[in-house]
Amino acid sequence: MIGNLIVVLFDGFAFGMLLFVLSVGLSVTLGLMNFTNLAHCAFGMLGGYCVVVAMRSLDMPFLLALPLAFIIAALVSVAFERTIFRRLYRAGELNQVLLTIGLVFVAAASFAYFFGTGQQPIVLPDYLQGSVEIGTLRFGAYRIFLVVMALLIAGLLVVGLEHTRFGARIRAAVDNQRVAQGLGLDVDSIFAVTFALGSGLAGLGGALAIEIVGLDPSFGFHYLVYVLIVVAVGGLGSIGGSFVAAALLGIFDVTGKFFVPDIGAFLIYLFMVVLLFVRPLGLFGKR
Amino acid sequence: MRTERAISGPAATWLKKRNRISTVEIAFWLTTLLPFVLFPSYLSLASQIAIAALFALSVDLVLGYAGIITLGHAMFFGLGAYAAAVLAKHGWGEPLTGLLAAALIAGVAGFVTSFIIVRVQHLALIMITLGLGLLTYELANSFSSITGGTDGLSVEIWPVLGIFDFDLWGYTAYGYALAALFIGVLAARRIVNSSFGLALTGIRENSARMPAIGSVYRVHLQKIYVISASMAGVAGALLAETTGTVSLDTLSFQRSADVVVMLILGGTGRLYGGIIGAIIFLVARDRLSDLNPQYWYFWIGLLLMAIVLVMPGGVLGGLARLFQRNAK
Amino acid sequence: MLKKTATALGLGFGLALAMSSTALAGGTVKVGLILPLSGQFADTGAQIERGVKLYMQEHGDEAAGKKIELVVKDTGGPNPDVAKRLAQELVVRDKADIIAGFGLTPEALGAASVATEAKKLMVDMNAATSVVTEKSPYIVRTSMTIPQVNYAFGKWAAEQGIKHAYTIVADYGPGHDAEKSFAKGFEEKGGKIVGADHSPVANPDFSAYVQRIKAANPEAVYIFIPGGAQPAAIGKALAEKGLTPPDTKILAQGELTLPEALQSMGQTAKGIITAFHYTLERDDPLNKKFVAAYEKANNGRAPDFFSVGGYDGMHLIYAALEKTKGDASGDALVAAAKGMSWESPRGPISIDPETRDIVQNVYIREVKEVDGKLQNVIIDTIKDVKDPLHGAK
Amino acid sequence: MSGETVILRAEGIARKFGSLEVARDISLALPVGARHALIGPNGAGKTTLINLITGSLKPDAGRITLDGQDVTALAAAERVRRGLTRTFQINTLFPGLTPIESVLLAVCERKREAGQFWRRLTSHAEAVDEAFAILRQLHLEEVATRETRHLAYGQQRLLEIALALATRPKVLLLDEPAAGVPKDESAALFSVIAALPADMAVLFIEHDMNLVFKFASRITVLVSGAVLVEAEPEAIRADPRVREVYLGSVGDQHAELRR
Repeated sequence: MIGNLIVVLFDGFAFGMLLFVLSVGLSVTLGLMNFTNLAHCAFGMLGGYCVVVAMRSLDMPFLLALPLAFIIAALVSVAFERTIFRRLYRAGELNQVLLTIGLVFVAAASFAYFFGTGQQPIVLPDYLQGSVEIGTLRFGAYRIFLVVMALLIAGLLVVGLEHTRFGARIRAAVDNQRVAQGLGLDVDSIFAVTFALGSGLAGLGGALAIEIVGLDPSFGFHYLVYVLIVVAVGGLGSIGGSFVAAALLGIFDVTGKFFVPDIGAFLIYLFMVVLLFVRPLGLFGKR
Repeated sequence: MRTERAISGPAATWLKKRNRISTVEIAFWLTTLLPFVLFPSYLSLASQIAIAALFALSVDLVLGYAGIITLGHAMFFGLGAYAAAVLAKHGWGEPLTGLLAAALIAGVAGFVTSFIIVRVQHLALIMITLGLGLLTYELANSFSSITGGTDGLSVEIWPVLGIFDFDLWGYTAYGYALAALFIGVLAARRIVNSSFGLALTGIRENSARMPAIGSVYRVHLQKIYVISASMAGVAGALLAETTGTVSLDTLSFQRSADVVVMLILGGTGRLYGGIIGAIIFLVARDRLSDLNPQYWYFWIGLLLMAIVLVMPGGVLGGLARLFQRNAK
Repeated sequence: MLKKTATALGLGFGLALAMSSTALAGGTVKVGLILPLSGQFADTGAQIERGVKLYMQEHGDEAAGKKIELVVKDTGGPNPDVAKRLAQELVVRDKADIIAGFGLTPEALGAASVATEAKKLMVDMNAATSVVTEKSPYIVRTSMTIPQVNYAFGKWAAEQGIKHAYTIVADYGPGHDAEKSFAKGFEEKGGKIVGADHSPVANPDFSAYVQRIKAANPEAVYIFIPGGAQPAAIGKALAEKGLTPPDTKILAQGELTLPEALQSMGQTAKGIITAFHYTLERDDPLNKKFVAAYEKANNGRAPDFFSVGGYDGMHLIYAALEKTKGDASGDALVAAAKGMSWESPRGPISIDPETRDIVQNVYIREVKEVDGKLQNVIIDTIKDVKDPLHGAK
Repeated sequence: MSGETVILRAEGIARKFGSLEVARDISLALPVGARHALIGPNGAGKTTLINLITGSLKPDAGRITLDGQDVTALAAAERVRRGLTRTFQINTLFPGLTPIESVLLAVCERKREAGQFWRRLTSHAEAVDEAFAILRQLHLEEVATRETRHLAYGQQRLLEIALALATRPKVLLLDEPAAGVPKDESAALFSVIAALPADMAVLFIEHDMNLVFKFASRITVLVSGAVLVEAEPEAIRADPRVREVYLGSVGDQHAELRR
């Protein structure tokens, strides 16, 4: 029984880590830049398709295709940010919602057109398949990989945003644009870079998600709800918050389904509603 | 009894003018009759547009007027739809009482959830409405003995007023839905032009000031939330009755999101925004999906993006600004 | 009063329109196709449409001297209200003579009343809940029903000596049907269900459910999940926990081992046993020809059971029209369709004259490696299976 | 002071933000018809005190009574309904509403008619008349139908007071009513305040000492969250401790006293 519990906790944590990578970028853009980007998962989908193309058509190894997903999602998002999104930074959340939902539609139709509506499976390298046995317990190799990746990303983000000059600039720029501009910071490009970082992470998340949840053109809409839940529960703009929220949600979801499978579908929503009612700003939200 | 005393003065005149029915409005309602004679083969589409418009209007009351952003209003739409359909399943297919039952059930659900809704704001509010909507969806799926689960229910609905049978062309469906929408707009119009409507606008404009003028405004918010929930329930029941079917989809996140999109598209806080949005969205969708059944949503997406960039504030907001500029 | 007059006027006007145009459309037969072509179930709709189009491409657009014209409509998903509206519009606006398609049960249920009222043949090319054909006397099904496959499969599994099985199904109508009918067949032949779980329809991660199964350590696991992302997801979760054949027998309806799922599951899929009415790799000249033509027409995309449902649905329409000599009225076509039998890429099939439902073989397949590629290899065939639920009340 | 009826009494009000004491054992009593000024250097806790009295903030200790009734536990809106109303230092108005709408709303709230969604707005004839009268009283009738966001700043300050008056306060707390208003206009603004009904108790925060000495009949000086002294204007003017606070410490606070 203890063995089951350990495995279930680990599985939940790993699933949570996937949610973390998918959503942390949105927490940054929504929390720090105040831009409601419902197309976040569309960039995740873009990352996923990048990996599919890279592995199938270019025969790239999986590990090399991952950074590619990050880079392409980041580049494409910057193109959108520079041309369209930036016009709406002050236009209110409703306009942002409409614009980005429009983009989700466009993205879904485009991917359906070019790649068809079917699932896009990828074949992982052998060392990421199967499981690792520790004593009598089996841990999925890919899940271990997910956890390592997520920890790495979380660490880099915390160090990068909180302990480097660039991080300080980002925080200054989003705290008070006018003051930052007065201090000679190029707020425009800082926003662009922040946005690219957020979407790039989404792209990476989309790529990592293929193995667990699959990839088709409805991805951009389908996983939006999960991502929003993580961001809201974690608290806007908080990397640590997203991490803890994603981990908790994953663990809560998986252990809940293990012990009380009959209400499996309700758990994640119940958790969110109750938590947000008690803590409207989320676990680590400040405003 | 105190009779209505006439008020006078320029401000009073202005107040009276403020909610006078305009010729544009009358013209609009006359136009809604055109499908009966000009486009009879589009009547079933027209009836579903009228239903979506009523639903969008109900969302406008909370989102546009009271500033409650919701991504879970399909909860009430669906509850209304199931109320009417379950009633019909158990042998009572009378449509008007079906609407009443729907308004009641959705209203009660609105009342219960309103205690949560008025205590949170911003992202937490959006996510809680969304969460409650999804929970309702899952509940309906679990109680498949009542709801029919994913298969949904198909039911027999009696003729409206005992005379008008729901026909293949959709004459009755459209007439019925349009009448309901008209009554809905009249009711909403009265509500937003009342002192209560003023209070809602006050909450949206600056909720921090409300307590300082002695307003226990959460009660106002609860009240409008219940009214809106009932209206959404009626819209759902209309859909169930005019089609004789109901499915889990009436409760889905997709439907909640679509209605908000329609409303923003038309313009929030303007009473007719939801109607215009529903017309544009559904007609565009129908035409585009006819031309291109597989990829029509590409064009819908472009349309949404274009409207935001050209007319932030929705179609009606854009038009209003255009008229203001011309008037100056 | 005004409304009443207007309605009456309009009604008369409309009827006149309808009559005149039926008379006009003498040379063509319009087939309205109602499918989920966008949203989460877009792939279902797309595959059915490809099957339909392939049939028309192979057999020309004429049947019984009439030109067959296709009108395609998108429901966006399981929306009975939209499906009903589209069916109405197809009948009154596009003057369709036949309505067809229906990727999902709610769509078929929504449109059923229109078929009855307008007296049009309605061909169900996929929706697989038993009850669909009972909703209108004009409905004929060319796909399958879930009880049809799984009741037979349950019996077969018990006959093979499997004693204990744990079932896990998606928590929705088709899943419940599958669970019930498999259990019924299995228990009738002496098997015992040791555990039954329902996973949410849109379940992204199966590890919790699979861990439950592992804890129960059953002899066999029976799975029903919708196609799409889930087959691969549950397959991989099973493999991760070491629940693989031959130690644990994995039984499922055919979706679990669709080609995409096999590809991403890899070697761990070997030995999974599934039951289905269509097998892509079935060694049969007609099927080989169908698959080759389909892949050629669709950029290498292989056909699946959706495609063959559309393909056979179209065959039914063509053949029924030939039989009625071009009379496209619903009554004539339904009469012609009853009892019809033909050779389909999936094998011999027929339409039960009493229930208007399909009668077909259920194939039991095992995943094996053939020429370095994982395939569903047929290991047994249960012939001429009817839906066990019709008339079972 | 004895013999006058006290309408508002605050006793021993205290509040901490973390380790910072923003209110320390503050007691205050306003008789009916008072014109009471609350002064003190920036950061003395003047606005905080108003927040504490009106219920925007909850005190850690202390008691507030209005007309003899304990209102300490009541919510802000409930206190307003009993006649304890405030204005804001930073305009807290309804930018998209016109003055007539804003004031009418406040009147309707007072008359408990704001929840009547079935009545046409113009059918609240008494309320409309009253709202218009208040606007006239504050010289806002000309702009009554112009959106608030388009009003001149001084007019917006007046609207702050108009909204408060619509609640028919027994006690009115004005948080720097003339904040940001040019000097010549602020005198006019204060003449409006001076013309408020004689039975209304008014407490106001103001930095311009000329205005304070001109309009206040009593003054409380607040320093670092505590009452330094409370007295008649003449006594305050002469009080060395007050001079110490304003003149002694930092140079620019000298300017404040003179401004």
